[in-house]
Amino acid sequence: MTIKEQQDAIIEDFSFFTDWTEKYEYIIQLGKDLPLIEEQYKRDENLIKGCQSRVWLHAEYKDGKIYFTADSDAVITKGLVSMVVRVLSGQSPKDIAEADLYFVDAIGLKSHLSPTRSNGLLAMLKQMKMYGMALKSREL
Amino acid sequence: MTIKEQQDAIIEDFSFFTDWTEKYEYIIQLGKDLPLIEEQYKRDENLIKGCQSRVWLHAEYKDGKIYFTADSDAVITKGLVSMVVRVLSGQSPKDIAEADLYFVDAIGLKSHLSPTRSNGLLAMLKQMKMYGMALKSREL
Amino acid sequence: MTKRAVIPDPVLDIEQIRKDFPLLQTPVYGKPLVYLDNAATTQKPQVVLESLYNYYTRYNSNVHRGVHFLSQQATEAYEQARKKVAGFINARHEHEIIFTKGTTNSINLVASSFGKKFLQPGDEVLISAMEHHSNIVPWQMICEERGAALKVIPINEQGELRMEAFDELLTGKVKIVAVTYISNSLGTVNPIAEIINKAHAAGIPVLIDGAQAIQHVPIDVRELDADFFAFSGHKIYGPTGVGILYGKEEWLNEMPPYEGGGDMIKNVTFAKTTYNELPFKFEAGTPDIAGGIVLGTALDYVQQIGITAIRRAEEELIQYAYNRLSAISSLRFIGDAGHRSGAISFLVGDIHPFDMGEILDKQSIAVRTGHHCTQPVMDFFNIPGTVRASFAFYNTRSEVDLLVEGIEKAKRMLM
Amino acid sequence: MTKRAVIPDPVLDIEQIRKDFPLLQTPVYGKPLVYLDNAATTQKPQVVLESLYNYYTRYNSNVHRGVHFLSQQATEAYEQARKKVAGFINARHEHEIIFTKGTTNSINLVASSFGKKFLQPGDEVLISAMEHHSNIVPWQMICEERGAALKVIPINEQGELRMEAFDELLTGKVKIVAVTYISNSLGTVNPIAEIINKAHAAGIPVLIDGAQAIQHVPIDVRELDADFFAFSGHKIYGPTGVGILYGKEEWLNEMPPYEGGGDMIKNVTFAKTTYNELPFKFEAGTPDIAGGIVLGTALDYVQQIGITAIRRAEEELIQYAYNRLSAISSLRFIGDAGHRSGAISFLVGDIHPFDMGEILDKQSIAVRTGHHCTQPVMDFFNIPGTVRASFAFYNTRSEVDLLVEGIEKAKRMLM
Ligand SMILES: Cc1ncc(COP(=O)(O)O)c(C=O)c1O
Ligand SMILES: Cc1ncc(COP(=O)(O)O)c(C=O)c1O
Repeated sequence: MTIKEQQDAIIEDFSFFTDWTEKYEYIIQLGKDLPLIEEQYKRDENLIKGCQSRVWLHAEYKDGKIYFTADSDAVITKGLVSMVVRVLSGQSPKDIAEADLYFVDAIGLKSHLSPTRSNGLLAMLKQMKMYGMALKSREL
Repeated sequence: MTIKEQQDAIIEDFSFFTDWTEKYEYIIQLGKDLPLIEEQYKRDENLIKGCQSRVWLHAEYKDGKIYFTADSDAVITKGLVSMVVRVLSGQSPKDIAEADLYFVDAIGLKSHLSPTRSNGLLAMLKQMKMYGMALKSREL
Repeated sequence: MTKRAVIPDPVLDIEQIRKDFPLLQTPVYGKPLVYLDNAATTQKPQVVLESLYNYYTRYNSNVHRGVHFLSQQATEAYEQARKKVAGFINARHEHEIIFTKGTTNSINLVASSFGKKFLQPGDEVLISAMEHHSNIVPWQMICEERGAALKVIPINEQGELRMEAFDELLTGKVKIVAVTYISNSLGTVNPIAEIINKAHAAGIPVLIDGAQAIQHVPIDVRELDADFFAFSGHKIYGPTGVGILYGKEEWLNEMPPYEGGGDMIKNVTFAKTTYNELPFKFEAGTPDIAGGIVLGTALDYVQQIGITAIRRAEEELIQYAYNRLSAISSLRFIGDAGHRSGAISFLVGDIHPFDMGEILDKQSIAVRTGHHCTQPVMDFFNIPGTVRASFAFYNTRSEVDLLVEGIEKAKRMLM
Repeated sequence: MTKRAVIPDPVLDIEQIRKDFPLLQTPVYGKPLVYLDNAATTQKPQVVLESLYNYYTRYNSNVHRGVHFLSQQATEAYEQARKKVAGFINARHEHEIIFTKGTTNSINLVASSFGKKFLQPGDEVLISAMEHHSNIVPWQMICEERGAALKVIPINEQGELRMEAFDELLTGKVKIVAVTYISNSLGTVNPIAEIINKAHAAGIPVLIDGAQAIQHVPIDVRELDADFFAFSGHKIYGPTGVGILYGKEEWLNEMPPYEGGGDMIKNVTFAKTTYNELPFKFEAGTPDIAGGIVLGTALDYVQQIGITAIRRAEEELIQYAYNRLSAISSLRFIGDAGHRSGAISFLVGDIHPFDMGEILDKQSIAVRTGHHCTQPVMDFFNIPGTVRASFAFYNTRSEVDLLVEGIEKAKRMLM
């Protein structure tokens, strides 16, 4: 699936929720579900420190695609992180670098991308795009 | 005349003016009238520097009374200065130290006594009272 | 919880008082707002907004030295506000009241100006482990500049100052002590009278960070004998952008000016500039005229309600909140001082405070989460942050009940 | 008087515009106010007051890091205002916009912070003889602290910078040039593009004091290539207590922080504190949230009217005032530059400016008298002060006529 298709699928999923409780329960579930990153990658150089919650991000480049794993100490952030990973992981550096992540806004969690909230999600996204940019230029 | 009588006389004088122009013309006339201080006393140590206009004050102590002469480079201030001198000069140190100068307010020129306008009049008054205080204590 | 005897005061009619605050009537997510973030900033009563409007529509003008009518009016109102502040904290002189931008600016002024004059290599500045960053970083900066050392009074597990350690730290090397009256993250009320007495016995001046005290307890700087006292207007129902530094005349006269510019000078030539008298020496540039005047209105409002009545209402409310929160299983308090005021910090199970804050927000309950600008406190307790509910006299018991319900719901969702 | 070609702009309907400003409708001494003290501070349009009210009644909350709804709203509005300021002066990056307390605070920030990093004994700071005290005293203070010397570009009898002297003074010792765009006491418009170009050719950064420029002429900091640009909100129809420092990222990143406290840090421990990124590194403590947001509204208002239309209206009005004042016998201008803006300073015969100001005030005409915080200018002309009429686009020709009549009346009374 393309980045756009992944996002539209998420937005579609969220359209079934009738109130905020259901929506958050779903995100929290996503956050609780799986260990998103191997313990060995949860080290300081992969840490993106927000003011409120922390995010770890690990990237691997294989066969022209970037694969992300990530984690957060706050469960709602982790739920969001898992969706971002779902959207961007396995895509090409170019597509990642140019991606427009509209789904966060569309599902009503835009505030997590506020630059001054600094919960780590925005910083993680920036970091992912940096990987995309760096690897894209290496490909040329 | 006592300080109170002098002030009441000034207030009485001003009660005849029907508009601000007449009142100010009178003050300006007072300010223009006489050289209020001998040239030799218009020196730096007698200078009370306000932010807007300057005032010179000279005091002499004779037979238990203080005699003031003063001047200003702004003519309205000078008019006021001449009234203050009229009120306080020739009075006893004690009376000067304890004087309540209500006439400035009563004739509608209170703003000249605003501490932050610093046109020198207030500083001059303080200085006069200081003389009063100092000489009063010397008398005891 | 508090050990202070409760003095009988008129009981406040909170429902009536709430009507004074337009924002408290504003719904959030379609439900009534429960505003429990008062330690961050307070809401403003209608009279404060009217005073602001009044200033700008009737006598807005630059102050000091203006000859014209509006300027005289503005100046008089501004200086009148200074008088009100002096009265509110019982300062000896009006010119001991310096208008600043806020507590942070006030403390920076003292750190820089006092530090440049009095701190030498080898000297020490003594603060505490529960200080707000605003009472840490300015001292770190000036200590580094002057080659002085920063020493820290430690806290115990209840979040109280370890006073026996204070006694030991109070050596002849200490040039100034800077402590908060009330902790913004723990709610602890510090024994500042004792601290000031002991410091003075050693000839050392004390700065009190009053940011979380001025709105909750009566302040008498003369009785306390504080050398410096700092607070922010926006935390006592006044506007943002204005604050106060009280300083004893003796110290302020000794200290060099902080910023240079209009109003703070007597005479400027390129060869030599002489500085103005207090308070103007420390007020460079056009001040926040509206802010100063309107802070005066806010203090009038507080005085009219009565600060002791406010204290009593808040103490009762906090006691109620404390009792109700205690009953929530797996909730633990961060900071559990014998004497507290204003704020209650807590954590629930291993729920991240950020998650708790978000779920409370969705229920229209505004609390703050995170380190509350007191990272060393978080490091001490080894936690990422806390959830903090902070109270004003306009909060009610039913709001506390909503908070408790909100936490229970968050627990169900997050645990 | 101005040599600049007049670009055709939409003509402003001043009578309509005046209705936007409540204070202009307020009588003084029972007569319509003639407000000609705009260089000291400007009056505020209704939209600005509404924006202020709106903030305090709908989303007042502390900014940054807050999880709850109000805090998000306040933060967004505050950062949106920063974006507006960046757009208004065409800054490259939003984070090059630092919210300060005003021009004075902005200049002190640069003097202290730049000075601590870049000034060494023997270095020089170059200012001009027509600077406001706010662009003199901060440099005197830091020069004294760092052992540097303050050099001064002289002015001529017209009140213009002597550019040939500037060329000579611009030696390798100079570490920074700080000049005003427009003189507040003389009305002179300085050739700042030329100054910046020449300084840059020598590798020297330039700070522009824009306090009297921002409200009168279009500002493009990128085109000017200014390194620092400072202005005050209250002089551009915004609230008191807020101002702006624009600084190039390259410089701001190099400079140490100015004040310490909340928001300006990344991480605080007692051992080591790391500072936040731009712009927060320079914004310690709770900012003037309302002030910042409402300054944004003021800039919106100016942009909607159009700064070039404003310039044109003001230039025409000042030309008219200049012509009419010229016709008054024994009136002499203080400062008679070929290119002027905003203010006209004058003296009449040997009438003390303070007397003139008072008699004008009684006629409901607000002008400013005195040294206008530029004592060295007064010393240069050997005068105790001037009478200054300063204009905004809401002033009218009939107000100029009233000024002229008022001066004639004062002459009759005082001469
Ligand atoms: C040229 C100039 N610079 C600086 C200032 C200082 O501005 P503020 O008092 O708003 O800090 C002023 C205002 O009086 C000014 O006219
Ligand atoms: C104890 C304490 N000190 C200082 C401050 C800083 O106040 P401001 O941000 O208003 O400068 C605060 C407010 O957050 C505080 O709670």
